[in-house]
Amino acid sequence: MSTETLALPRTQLSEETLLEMYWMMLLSRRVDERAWVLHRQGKITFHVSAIGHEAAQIGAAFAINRGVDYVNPYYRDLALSLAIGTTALDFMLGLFAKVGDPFSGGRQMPSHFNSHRLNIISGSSVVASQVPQTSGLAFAIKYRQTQGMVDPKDTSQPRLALTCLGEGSTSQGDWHEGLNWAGVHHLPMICLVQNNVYAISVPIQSQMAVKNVADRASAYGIVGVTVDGNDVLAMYDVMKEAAERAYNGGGATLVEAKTYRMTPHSSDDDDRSYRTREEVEEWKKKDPISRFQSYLQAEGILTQALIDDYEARARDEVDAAHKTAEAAPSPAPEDTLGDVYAPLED
Amino acid sequence: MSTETLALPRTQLSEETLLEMYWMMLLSRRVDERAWVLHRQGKITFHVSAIGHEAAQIGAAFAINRGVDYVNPYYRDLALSLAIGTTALDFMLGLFAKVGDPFSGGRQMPSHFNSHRLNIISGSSVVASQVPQTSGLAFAIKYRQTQGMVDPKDTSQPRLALTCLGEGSTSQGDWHEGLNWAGVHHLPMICLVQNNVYAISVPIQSQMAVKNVADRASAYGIVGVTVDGNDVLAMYDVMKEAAERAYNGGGATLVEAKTYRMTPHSSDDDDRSYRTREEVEEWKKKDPISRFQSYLQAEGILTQALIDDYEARARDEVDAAHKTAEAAPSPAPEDTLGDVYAPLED
Amino acid sequence: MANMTLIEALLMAMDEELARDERVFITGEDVGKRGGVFRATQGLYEKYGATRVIDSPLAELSIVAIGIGAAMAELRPICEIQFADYIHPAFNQIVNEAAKTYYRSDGQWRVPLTIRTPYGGGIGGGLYHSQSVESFFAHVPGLKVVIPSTPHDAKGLLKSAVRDPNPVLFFEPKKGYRAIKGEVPETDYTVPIGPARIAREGRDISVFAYGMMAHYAVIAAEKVAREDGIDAEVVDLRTLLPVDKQAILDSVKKTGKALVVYEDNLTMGYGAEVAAIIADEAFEFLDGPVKRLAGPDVPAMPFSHSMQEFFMVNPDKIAAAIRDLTAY
Amino acid sequence: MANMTLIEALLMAMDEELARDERVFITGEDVGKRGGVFRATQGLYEKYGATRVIDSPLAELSIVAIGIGAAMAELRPICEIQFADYIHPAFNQIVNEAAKTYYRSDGQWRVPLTIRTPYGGGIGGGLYHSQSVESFFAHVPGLKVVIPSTPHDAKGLLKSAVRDPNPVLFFEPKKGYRAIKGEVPETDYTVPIGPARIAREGRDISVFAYGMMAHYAVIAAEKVAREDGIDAEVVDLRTLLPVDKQAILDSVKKTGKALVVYEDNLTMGYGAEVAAIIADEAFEFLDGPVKRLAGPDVPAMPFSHSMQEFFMVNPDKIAAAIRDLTAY
Ligand SMILES: Cc1ncc(C[n+]2csc(CCOP(=O)(O)OP(=O)(O)O)c2C)c(N)n1
Ligand SMILES: Cc1ncc(C[n+]2csc(CCOP(=O)(O)OP(=O)(O)O)c2C)c(N)n1
Ligand SMILES: [Mg+2]
Ligand SMILES: [Mg+2]
Repeated sequence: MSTETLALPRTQLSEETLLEMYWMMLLSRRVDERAWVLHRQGKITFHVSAIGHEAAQIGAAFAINRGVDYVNPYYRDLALSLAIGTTALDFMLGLFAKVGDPFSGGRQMPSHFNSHRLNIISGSSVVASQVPQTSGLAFAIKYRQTQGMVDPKDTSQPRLALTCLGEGSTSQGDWHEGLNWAGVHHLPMICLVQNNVYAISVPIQSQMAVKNVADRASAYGIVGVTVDGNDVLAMYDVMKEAAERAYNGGGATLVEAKTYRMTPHSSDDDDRSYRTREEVEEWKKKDPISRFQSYLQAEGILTQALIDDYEARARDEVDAAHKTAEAAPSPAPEDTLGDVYAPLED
Repeated sequence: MSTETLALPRTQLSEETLLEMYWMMLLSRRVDERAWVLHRQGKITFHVSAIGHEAAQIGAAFAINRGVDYVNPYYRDLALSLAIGTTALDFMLGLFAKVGDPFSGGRQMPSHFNSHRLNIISGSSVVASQVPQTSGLAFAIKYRQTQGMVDPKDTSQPRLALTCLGEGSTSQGDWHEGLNWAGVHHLPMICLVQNNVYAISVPIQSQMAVKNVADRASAYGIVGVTVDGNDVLAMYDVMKEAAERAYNGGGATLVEAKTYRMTPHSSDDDDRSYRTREEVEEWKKKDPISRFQSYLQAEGILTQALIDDYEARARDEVDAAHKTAEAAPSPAPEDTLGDVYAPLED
Repeated sequence: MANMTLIEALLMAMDEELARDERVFITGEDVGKRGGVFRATQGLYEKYGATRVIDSPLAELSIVAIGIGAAMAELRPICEIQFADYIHPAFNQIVNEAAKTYYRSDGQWRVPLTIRTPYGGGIGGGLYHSQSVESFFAHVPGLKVVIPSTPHDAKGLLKSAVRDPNPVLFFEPKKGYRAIKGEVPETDYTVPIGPARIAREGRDISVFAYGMMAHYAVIAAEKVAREDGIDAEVVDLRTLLPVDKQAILDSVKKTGKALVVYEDNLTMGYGAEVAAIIADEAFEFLDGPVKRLAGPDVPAMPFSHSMQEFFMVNPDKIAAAIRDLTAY
Repeated sequence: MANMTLIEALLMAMDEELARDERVFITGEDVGKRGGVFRATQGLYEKYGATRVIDSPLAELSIVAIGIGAAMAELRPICEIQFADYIHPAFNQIVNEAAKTYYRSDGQWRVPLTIRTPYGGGIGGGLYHSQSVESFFAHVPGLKVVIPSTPHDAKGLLKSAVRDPNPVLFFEPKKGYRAIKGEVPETDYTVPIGPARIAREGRDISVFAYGMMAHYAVIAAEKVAREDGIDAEVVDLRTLLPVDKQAILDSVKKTGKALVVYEDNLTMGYGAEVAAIIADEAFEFLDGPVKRLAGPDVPAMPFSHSMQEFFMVNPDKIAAAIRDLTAY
């Protein structure tokens, strides 16, 4: 696994797309950094970070039919969520738990991404519980196609279901049962494990006795791939292949993105008790954004002027989102009582 | 997989032991057959059968330290339970749910084997739930050894934990989580999957997308072995190796015994709706007892006279057990109220 | 109208819903060729095919989770858990997921899911084929919990469950599968989820029950009417969540006496909630203590016939409790 | 005697039990180097080593199941579930396995297991870090359910739990971890599982509570004593299963009025059982309806501060409820 340079993309991506990917990674990073600042300032109470995971998530997002295919994210999927179509403001409204928070109306903790419009599914905080549900979404896709209710080629319809989780969460029974269905029913599904070596403080060797999470795919009769999760182009390639497999009736794929969270687990965590500063520094050298930036600059796609431009745009967006969210009113206390049951149809 | 002849045992077994194995298989079969008769006569309400599984279970039992090592069986483990030291009468008392039933005092359905004295653990009917518990038993063994509370060579102490279940039950999350612990903590454990192709009516291809259950061992970093479960000697060899691995700190083994249940799932089942008579007949030709008998006869270890002798002994034991159990009183209704909480120690 | 058993009515409901709505499918262990271990789905695999009647792997958590995912994608899953005793592995998926999805998504994602499962004792099933599990789920807002006691209601309520945009737990009193018979219209009717049903009108005492116990309570009420001239009202609760408070209070206000009957163990069983509602909101109308008749507080129902009968509530025990409370 | 927080008392109890009995070990997520996400096991890994303080895989079902197996093998596991909200994946292992093992084995196998987990709201945790889950388990004979509200009881009850030959669910009011302080003896004392505690004696009304709500109820009682001259008795239930019926009945018989306070949602919360017991066995002593003050019937506690405060029961709400019922 080369951590210094990026893989050459096997798939041809336009310069425009490459720049869009860069932009999304950058925006995610800047939004995320602002959240840490807001937390230090005591303006928000909690943040869980995607810093370090941007390449894995952006590579994944760009490989699927964004806003149409079902995506069942986890709390670390800020970049993924943005790339699918949610905004910095959406995120900030959730962070401040203010009126207009499109994820949960202030009911859930931050980073519980959700948009019915974009087919992003609202998850719980219970890790891995979304995996067999994603199998259910994929099951529904296949059901509709088999029953002739939709055309399998119709790109306005969801044609795969993607879920993400951390490597630690694969210890859950939910994961096993979900992937087992995916295998038995040959479901159009991608399970993306963002392996950042730790589950809070617990290192992967206390979590599983295999070297690669992807090795576990063979227990379900599905394809497993391990990829450098800090290489956005390698990620894109692997995810694209997995998506094509799903679209073409080839069944599910388990993708393992090897990456690292460059921050503590969340704003509640202090990672100094369980990992060395040297280790963290080592990984910071593999920062997915700098790596992609170097690549794009070397390829002559990205200039310093453009970078400055993107940075300014990001700052503006983050500032505006932060201000709007901070100024927005809190939910009415009585909102507690809403949305317990969906109303009956006629 | 030869289904006609038996593997030559790699391990040297005395004639005496071979005959004891034959006897246990025969006894289990005759007890089992009687249970079916009793059910047809309306004398008992339920029976779940081990017929067809005797080689898998007897091969397993003889490879461990019977009555000392922990065994967490499942409902189909009649032969295993007998080989560890429970009796035909024990089973019959459970079958009739009479006073003296040593498994549960009439509280559980039949075939919920249990003996604290023999380190057979009382299980529930919830399939696979015993698997991670068995990891817990194995964990305790290792804990005691690591802490110096017992000598790892002391054969009066449990040195491994064995659990059995059907192939269908490996779909449960419990199984995944249990084997994951076994792998991570390198536990002295054997998970024996008795793969009889069906989970009630559901065939294995609707259950999992892999050819062999044992293939799944690689997801846990443990050894997986597939063996002809109708070949008692092959079973013994594989289990012996697994046991030695456990005893010597080599970690856990997943053993898959390919077999077939020659009866319906239980006395409540009618298997004609989901499998052909031809298939059943085909497997009857591979009857583990006849195969072993032919082998022992060919080797000159078993004579017709001895067979007749064993049959007579089995008939006597079964008759006596049946009579005693039938004549025994039912538990007092108020026994319902006992054993809710264990009393405090001082 | 046809006279049929409870389980036949359930089968009829599923058959009609499968025919009516292409989005309806069934999954669970042995629901396919085998037609279910109780035969509740008998013939549906042959009629609707393997895409719509699907044998699941042996894994309840995923049976429910597949249902949740498919329901979020706006199919209409009917998930069968083979015995209520085996619903516990799916507890997290039901309680943390199905029940909370609509709420946590601010009303964006709904889970129109039906989970059917046979529950209750008296059939020689021992600890793990006899459990009553309704009280766990009746504590969870976001779920609906339904238990029919007549074939008519079984069909009508199951159809309502399938069409409900929320997760519905549909518990079927398995002892009554073939023991309870009644008239069932062949038409496409529904029975609304929510309202309780007065199974027998009476003036002297209110008996609250559901499932097999509602059936038994009517038998007991007829018995005490005959033998003791007691006129007991039997309220078949039918929907446990959301609870029909009004029906409970109306009945107690009329009779002044309340007996709650359930076959689950006593402590924290569903009758606790019914009793608590009465003790709060009908306090001034009470002519006697609020009584509960339930199973003993032991881990589960034993297998042996002698112990099972000791555990089970039956019409005689109900009749005795009615007499005692009426005499108070 | 030392003045310390609730969580310090818990840590002290575990430290002492680890030192006292070699069979005691701790497992759970992040309990090792990290010392637990709430720091309840801080320093124990360093002191007792990796064999006895074990970071588990991220899988609650197996944390409990490993505990069950090890307990059957006569070790004394203390299993930590990081948040009570995540106990649901282990529901089957607790309810069908741990609770029923002694019974199903005819008393041959026991499960001396302690499951610790922080529960309750008010800490900005939203739907999945605020749940109260005690009522699910208080329905399950074979389990013991314990909830301390003072540092003294926390230490003494946790030590009793570790030594108990049965599975004990030990729920810790996390909002009180650092907020509740008190005197804790440095000696090796235990507080028995079972008996409730009169947290404040009074004559006018009985308030039943546990955990954070018991703490709040005392504050509320002092407030109404000061402001309204109401003399409220506060009973800290401490052990929810088996329930201390006698303590409940004695108190109500004395005061004639009963208010049950819990922070879980109302319907089928633990207060339902307390109310039902009173409505049955103290009926003749009641001078007013049995009242419950609890959270609203919504799927879980929301994150936003405004909604969280709406959901949470607090001393003011309790004081108001005391006043209302006293005035009845
Ligand atoms: C079922 C469950 N148990 C525990 C937690 C608490 N928790 C939140 S995140 C986390 C670690 C997750 O690690 P991993 O799956 O590797 O994902 P990462 O955070 O490293 O991306 C834990 C233990 C939870 N959310 N859900
Ligand atoms: C959790 C759970 N779900 C369902 C059942 C009902 N049930 C009992 S045995 C069985 C099939 C088991 O199949 P398999 O694991 O292959 O074992 P076999 O009976 O074939 O030996 C089922 C579904 C159960 N006992 N436990
Ligand atoms: Mg991780
Ligand atoms: Mg099988």
